[in-house]
Amino acid sequence: ACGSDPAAGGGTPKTGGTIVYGHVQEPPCIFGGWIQQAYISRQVLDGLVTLAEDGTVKPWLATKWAVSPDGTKYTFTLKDGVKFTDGTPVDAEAIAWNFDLWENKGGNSTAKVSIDPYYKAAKAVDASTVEIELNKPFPPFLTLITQGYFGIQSPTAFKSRTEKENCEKPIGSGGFTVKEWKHGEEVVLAKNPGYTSWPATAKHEGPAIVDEVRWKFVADGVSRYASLSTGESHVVYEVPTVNWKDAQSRYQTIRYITPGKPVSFYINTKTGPFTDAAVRKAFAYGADRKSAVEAGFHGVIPYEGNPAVSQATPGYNAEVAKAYAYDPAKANQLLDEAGWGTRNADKVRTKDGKPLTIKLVYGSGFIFTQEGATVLQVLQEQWKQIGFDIKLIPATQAELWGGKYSDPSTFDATPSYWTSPAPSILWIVWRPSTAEKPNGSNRSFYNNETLSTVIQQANSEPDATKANDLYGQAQKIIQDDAAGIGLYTQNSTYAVAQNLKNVWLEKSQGEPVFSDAYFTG
Amino acid sequence: MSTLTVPRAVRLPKVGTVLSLLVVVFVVAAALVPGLLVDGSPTAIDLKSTLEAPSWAHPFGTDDAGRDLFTRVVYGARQSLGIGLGATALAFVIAIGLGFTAALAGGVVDAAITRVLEVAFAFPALLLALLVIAVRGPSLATSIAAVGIGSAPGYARMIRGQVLAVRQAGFIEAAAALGHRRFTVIRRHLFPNAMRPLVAVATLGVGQSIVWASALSFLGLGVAPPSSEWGALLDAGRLHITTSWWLEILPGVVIVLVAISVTSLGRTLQNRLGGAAR
Amino acid sequence: MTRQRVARVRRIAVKAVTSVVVIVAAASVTFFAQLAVPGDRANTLMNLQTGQDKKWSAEELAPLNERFGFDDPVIVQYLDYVTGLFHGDLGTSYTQKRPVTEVIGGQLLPSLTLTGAALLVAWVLALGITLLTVNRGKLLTSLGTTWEALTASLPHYWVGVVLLVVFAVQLRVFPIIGGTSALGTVLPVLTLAIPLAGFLGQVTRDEFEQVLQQPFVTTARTRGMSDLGVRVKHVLRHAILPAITLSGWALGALVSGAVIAENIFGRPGIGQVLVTAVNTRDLPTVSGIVLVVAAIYVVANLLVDLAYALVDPRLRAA
Amino acid sequence: MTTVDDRPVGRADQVSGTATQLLRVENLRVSFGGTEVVSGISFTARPGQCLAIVGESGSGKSVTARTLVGLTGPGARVSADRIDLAGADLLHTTERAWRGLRGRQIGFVLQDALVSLDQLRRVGDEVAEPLKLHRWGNRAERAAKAVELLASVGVPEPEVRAQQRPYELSGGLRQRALIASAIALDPPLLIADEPTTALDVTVQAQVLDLLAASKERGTSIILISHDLSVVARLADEVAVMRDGHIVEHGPAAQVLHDPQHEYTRMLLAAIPSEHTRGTRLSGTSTSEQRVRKQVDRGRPVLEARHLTKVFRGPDKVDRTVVDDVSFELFGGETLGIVGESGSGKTTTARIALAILEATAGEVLLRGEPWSALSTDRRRPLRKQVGVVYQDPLSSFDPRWSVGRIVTDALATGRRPPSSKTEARERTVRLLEQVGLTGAHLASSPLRLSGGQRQRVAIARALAPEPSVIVCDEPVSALDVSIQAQVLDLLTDLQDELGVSYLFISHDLGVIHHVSDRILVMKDGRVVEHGTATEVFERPQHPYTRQLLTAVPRLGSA
Ligand SMILES: Nc1ncnc2c1ncn2[C@@H]1O[C@H](COP(=O)(O)OP(=O)(O)OP(=O)(O)O)[C@@H](O)[C@H]1O
Ligand SMILES: Nc1ncnc2c1ncn2[C@@H]1O[C@H](COP(=O)(O)OP(=O)(O)OP(=O)(O)O)[C@@H](O)[C@H]1O
Ligand SMILES: [Mg+2]
Ligand SMILES: [Mg+2]
Repeated sequence: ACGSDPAAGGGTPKTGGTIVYGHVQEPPCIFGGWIQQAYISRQVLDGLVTLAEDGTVKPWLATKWAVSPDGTKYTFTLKDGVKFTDGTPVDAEAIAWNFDLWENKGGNSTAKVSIDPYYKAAKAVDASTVEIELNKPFPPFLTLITQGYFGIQSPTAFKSRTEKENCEKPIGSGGFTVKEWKHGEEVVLAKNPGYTSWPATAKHEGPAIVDEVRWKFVADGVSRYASLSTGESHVVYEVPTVNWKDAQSRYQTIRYITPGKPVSFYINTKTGPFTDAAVRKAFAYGADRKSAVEAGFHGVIPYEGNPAVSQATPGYNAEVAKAYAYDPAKANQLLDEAGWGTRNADKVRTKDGKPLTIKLVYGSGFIFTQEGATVLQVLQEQWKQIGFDIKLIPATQAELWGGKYSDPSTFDATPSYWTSPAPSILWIVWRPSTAEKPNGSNRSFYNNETLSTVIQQANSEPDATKANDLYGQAQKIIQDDAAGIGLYTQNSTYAVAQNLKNVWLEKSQGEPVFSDAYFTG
Repeated sequence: MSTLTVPRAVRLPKVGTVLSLLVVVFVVAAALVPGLLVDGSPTAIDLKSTLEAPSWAHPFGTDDAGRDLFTRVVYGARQSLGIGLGATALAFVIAIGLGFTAALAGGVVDAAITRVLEVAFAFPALLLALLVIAVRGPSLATSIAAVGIGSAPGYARMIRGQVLAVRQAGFIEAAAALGHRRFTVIRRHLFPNAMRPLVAVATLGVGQSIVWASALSFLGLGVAPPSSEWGALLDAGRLHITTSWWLEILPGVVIVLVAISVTSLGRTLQNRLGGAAR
Repeated sequence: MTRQRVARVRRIAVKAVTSVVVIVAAASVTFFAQLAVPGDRANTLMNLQTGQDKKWSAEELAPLNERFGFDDPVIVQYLDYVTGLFHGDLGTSYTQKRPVTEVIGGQLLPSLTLTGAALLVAWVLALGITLLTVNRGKLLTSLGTTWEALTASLPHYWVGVVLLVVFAVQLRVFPIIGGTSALGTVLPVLTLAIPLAGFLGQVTRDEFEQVLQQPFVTTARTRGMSDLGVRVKHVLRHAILPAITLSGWALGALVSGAVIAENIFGRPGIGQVLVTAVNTRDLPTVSGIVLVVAAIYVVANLLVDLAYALVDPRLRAA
Repeated sequence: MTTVDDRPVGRADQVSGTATQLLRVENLRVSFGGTEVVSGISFTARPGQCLAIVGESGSGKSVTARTLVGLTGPGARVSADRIDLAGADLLHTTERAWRGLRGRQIGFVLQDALVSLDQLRRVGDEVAEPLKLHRWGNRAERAAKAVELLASVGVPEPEVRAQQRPYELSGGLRQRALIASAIALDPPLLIADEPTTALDVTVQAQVLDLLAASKERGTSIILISHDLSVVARLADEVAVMRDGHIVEHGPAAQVLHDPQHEYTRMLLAAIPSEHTRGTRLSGTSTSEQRVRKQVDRGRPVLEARHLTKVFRGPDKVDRTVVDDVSFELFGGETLGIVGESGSGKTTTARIALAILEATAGEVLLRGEPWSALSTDRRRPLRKQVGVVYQDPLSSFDPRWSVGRIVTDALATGRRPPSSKTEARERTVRLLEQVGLTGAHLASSPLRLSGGQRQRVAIARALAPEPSVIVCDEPVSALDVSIQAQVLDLLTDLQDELGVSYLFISHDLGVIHHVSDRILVMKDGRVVEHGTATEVFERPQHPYTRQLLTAVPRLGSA
């Protein structure tokens, strides 16, 4: 609110120039199923459709589309004359091939899980018409394919080139092409002069105004933010929250609250003390999560009480978010009632001689920044007051991703998030995990038939209001049972130099868009 | 009668030794009985007084959870010092085993151990630490193990050389000529004399280990929070350096101060023992 | 004479062979150490590809296991790896889909520049300060020893952060995101060089002080040589010997320090790649880097031997 | 002994008042941190003459010498009534002016010859350094001059040597190179501090000849030595120093043959030689005859048969260091082994001790196998063979006290003490036997003087009550007077206990003084073998004769 809106435009536009953008993490490949890859592949690859600010789906490579009455068939009509940067046409065959790649050839596992049980097949009807068939009605489908993971690549290039070339320089029809990747330093993106396929949400028509974007990787927050003040960069990502106020007064700032699952705790309902819902609830009541979040993030990142979806997600249930406001008395009472009335010498509650120890595993450094870690430490101290002994277990990327903490016996609570523009993320996360169809994403090990039915109904409900209502119910079930505990919203923050205008964020996942941006004189 | 005076050789100022001793005594006290030096808990949060600059109430200021940094530094001494001592001890246990075996066994065993040490040397210590942490996960024990194993090859090499040197000493031959058993000679003469100069080296090692362990914490691979191990404090303070300098600068100064003090004591010790040895 | 030459050639041959053994052994140890890391490589890769931290089903992981042969017996994987090594093939990065040689190749030069320059600067600083302050009156001497004690105890990362804030952010003398530019290399180099200079300085000073007491130094003075002449012409050469020996070791330590400097200054280099590769369990890359670092270490030590022999001809005979 | 007086006895002023004085030193005092180490000495040096300053270790000789070139050392306080060099005042000389004098006006040969050349530089460069510093000639001329200088001091193959580095040269060559460097600019004054101490007798003789030649050419030499016999060959004038004072000063012949001061007389008497055989060296009354115990010519206590030792060098070349050495040592006898450095003496001793295994040959102990036994079978016999080394300090564990060292040896002996008190009593008795007291029990050998240390070593060797003691250069590191005490102690103990000595030394005087029979070794072989009288009076082997002529003597007594 304080800073000016960088998307607002203004000033005297200049053509040309190079935007230096300071990003944090370097992905292994330009495209893929990691959000870091969505950020950069958005610059190079176009999607079929895009999401407008108001949450409606707007044309991009597809000019229009129709849904069959039973809701299982989507027919897209493609924009004419669009070419990939290798000169081949962006036709229906290409689109169908891309869907096949993601869903059946392991081309993008995140794209796959987003629409997995619903997707059936894609086929080209004619050169400019592609038809996508679903197994069941799934209204969120359109919204989901606005994600960066669904960037369309040239099949010709993909098939004819080496894996390395595809990894480093994917060929799309986007506003930029990958000119060079200096590993460990930056990716140089060059303007695609023949760009014709800007989305309906674009701020101008035509190819990118600047010549180049230097997408730099600057892991250190201090350096990244300071580089703006020295003019070494024009846009930086993830402004350290301590600097946010300063940024607002000196630069144009953008804060984006990511839709999908916020940063919330999965609570292990299968083993350990949290099998008792009362203990889970006491846990939720027992800490002033809101104040902790405000302190840790210096008031920049909003607290999110809803563990299931964040406030930026369609179908968000704001009522649910209000549950479990800080109430230590209530927490103590619940624990007393649950049989954890005694305390040992360290003031930790015990039951049958066993202390109330909670193993809280968190991804240190890559999911949880230093700021997030402070929040956890504040919470730990508060939980201590009501008799929880919280063991904070920082896990390295290698441990966490290698599956060291996937077994229920290894942790009691673990916080994480999952970006998604649609509430159907609930199905991904909370789908029951069964022996024949395990769900590794359900880290609460929470199998609730009612919840499962409600989400499935919601996913296939054609009426948006009714669907949201059902999603709202699902959130309430999760919250009521304290199968998850909310913490804060996943945010993307940007600071943009005053002389750079029209930098805007993709609504779906918050990627910066540079093809409309221009420098002012 | 006229005189001419040549300036005397300058020795390390004694004042430095005394100051170093003071710092070390303070830190050891902090590690053993932190409650004596500060009252209050290192994890006590106070969300109403976050990020306060140093003052009388908070000599080192407060962090973003309103915790008193000085209290945290004092309580962090136990872990930091623990890592320093633990890692050095571990390194020495490994090194003594390898070094003595190599030097006394000689021949193939010596060659094999020397090769192994060479391989270990070719390993960047940080990588070793990364691997250990990848296997064990970050924790106090892992930090000790990582730093300890990382510095062991250096000591092992030193001990091997030392044993070989002492083995040449006249008193070893003299003891053998008196008719003592080989094992008796090793136990009574070789071992203590070979280890003597290493006391100082070990002291230096403690200082280096503290710095090393804090580097691990700085990479987010150190001791689990809310421990206020000094490296962890630095890691936490890093983002604040332009806005709340004390969070980064003061723990850094403490680490440097302790490292210098321990090192300077080590060197003093080295001069003493070195002078006495020959 | 010829006999000595034969012995010498033999010694060099033995050294070369053992060096290769050391290098391959280092890579092998890394290989097995990584296999010992708990958790599943395919799972890691899958999570890396999706940014999730979940447990994937066997079915989902099958293609990756198939592709990289994670299911093969360990020994088969190892033999594949070693066979590759002898063909100059370090394998393909699991994550970057590029040959490891290329992954490392691109990052090696910046790292070598950084460590090499740091070593050089450290030497210049250490020698300069030693020459100027050893036994030069109370004030200068204690200034010198204090500087050395101080810098030798400085943690790399802290030096880096402080240098960055002071010289790049506040004074703006150097760029913050320097990349591999010459100007941008200054601060990372200083970050590594300053603590090392303190360390080398201490060693050199000790030796310098001792050599200054040597009879041959007095002899030089009795011939009418000036103090500076004695320092430069006689003492220095002796005094740098321990520092030369330490330089081989220091290079290893510098590689570790480089990880930190690269991290702070956002500089490309194998340090960064290494940390990422260990975290993502990109086994071929980690082993490859160890191989390269071990090779550098071996070469560096040969250079150290050479330098030592150059300065101290006593060793040439041996 | 008389208390030290500031005025030396003797008639220094009588010495050749005719020659002009080059250097004049009056009332020189030097102190370090309040301790005076040179206390008001005066002397002069004349062209073509040699002034020798003699005295025991620590008497201030080197400090005096260094002061003459303005390099007394850090922390020194120097004062004098006058120090003049050819009329120029050295007392108020600036550092810059000193640099002009050093090397050009005063040549200086440092005490520690073996380490006085920069090991890392070529010998030629070292020799030419004064030339360069005083801007003599150009590079090529200096190189040529360096070779010429090396040749002039008798270095063979000077061109080759100039290209080598000091560590490639033997001690004698190094000493000569050092002298060449000191005389490069032909300075009128040459100061040589112990120029022969570390050298073998033959080499020592050559170096002295060299200095004599220099003196002939008109150079004024100040020769510093602790060895009166060395000085005798060269000095025109001798000053005897003690505790920073010159106690006697006069013409060489007079000081050496008609010493006035008691201290000088004591020094002279302490020099072991053919004449001192069977007499005590130390003590007030000289030439006191000893009662000799009879040697038991029965079965040899120790017998070496055809010992050979081959070492394989790092270059994989075999070197025979001991070559077919045989000897017999009888009860109560002293067998001396003499030879130059590297001739294999120590190696022979170590084989005899069965610490080193011989390549061939055998050592028998009382006619029984000794060297051929397994380590375990030999261990119980070890108490019969003791050892005393040249450097006692390094043969003591630096952490151990004197008491512990001796007690430990007692425990390994024939009659291990049964109780702590007994151990203590016997230790004290042993210490008293070697001239120490119970007060030394707790002291560290580090704080003892050289002579005291060697006494502890002897006590340790005696503790197990051995029948043989191998003495490897037991007195080489000691001053003459201390050496005299230790030699007396050894012979006394032999008289008392009947112990046999295998006595190794490079010093012919010492060997002659102590030995009943003598082996002369050269390059690992025994070249001469006989009783002391035979070897010294009727040497058969040319090498022995060469050794004997090289020995410096005081001249006819
Ligand atoms: N730099 C110094 N600082 C302090 N004391 C010194 C120094 N140099 C010499 N001394 C002391 O001065 C005294 C005389 O020493 P000096 O070296 O002159 O003896 P010396 O007669 O040459 O003996 P030596 O025969 O052993 O060479 C000794 O007690 C010695 O410890
Ligand atoms: N352990 C060894 N390995 C190889 N060579 C050796 C060894 N010990 C002695 N030597 C060599 O054997 C030769 C004789 O040495 P030894 O010590 O017996 O001589 P020495 O007569 O005692 O001489 P010095 O008077 O200098 O003590 C020397 O050339 C020496 O270098
Ligand atoms: Mg002397
Ligand atoms: Mg010897």
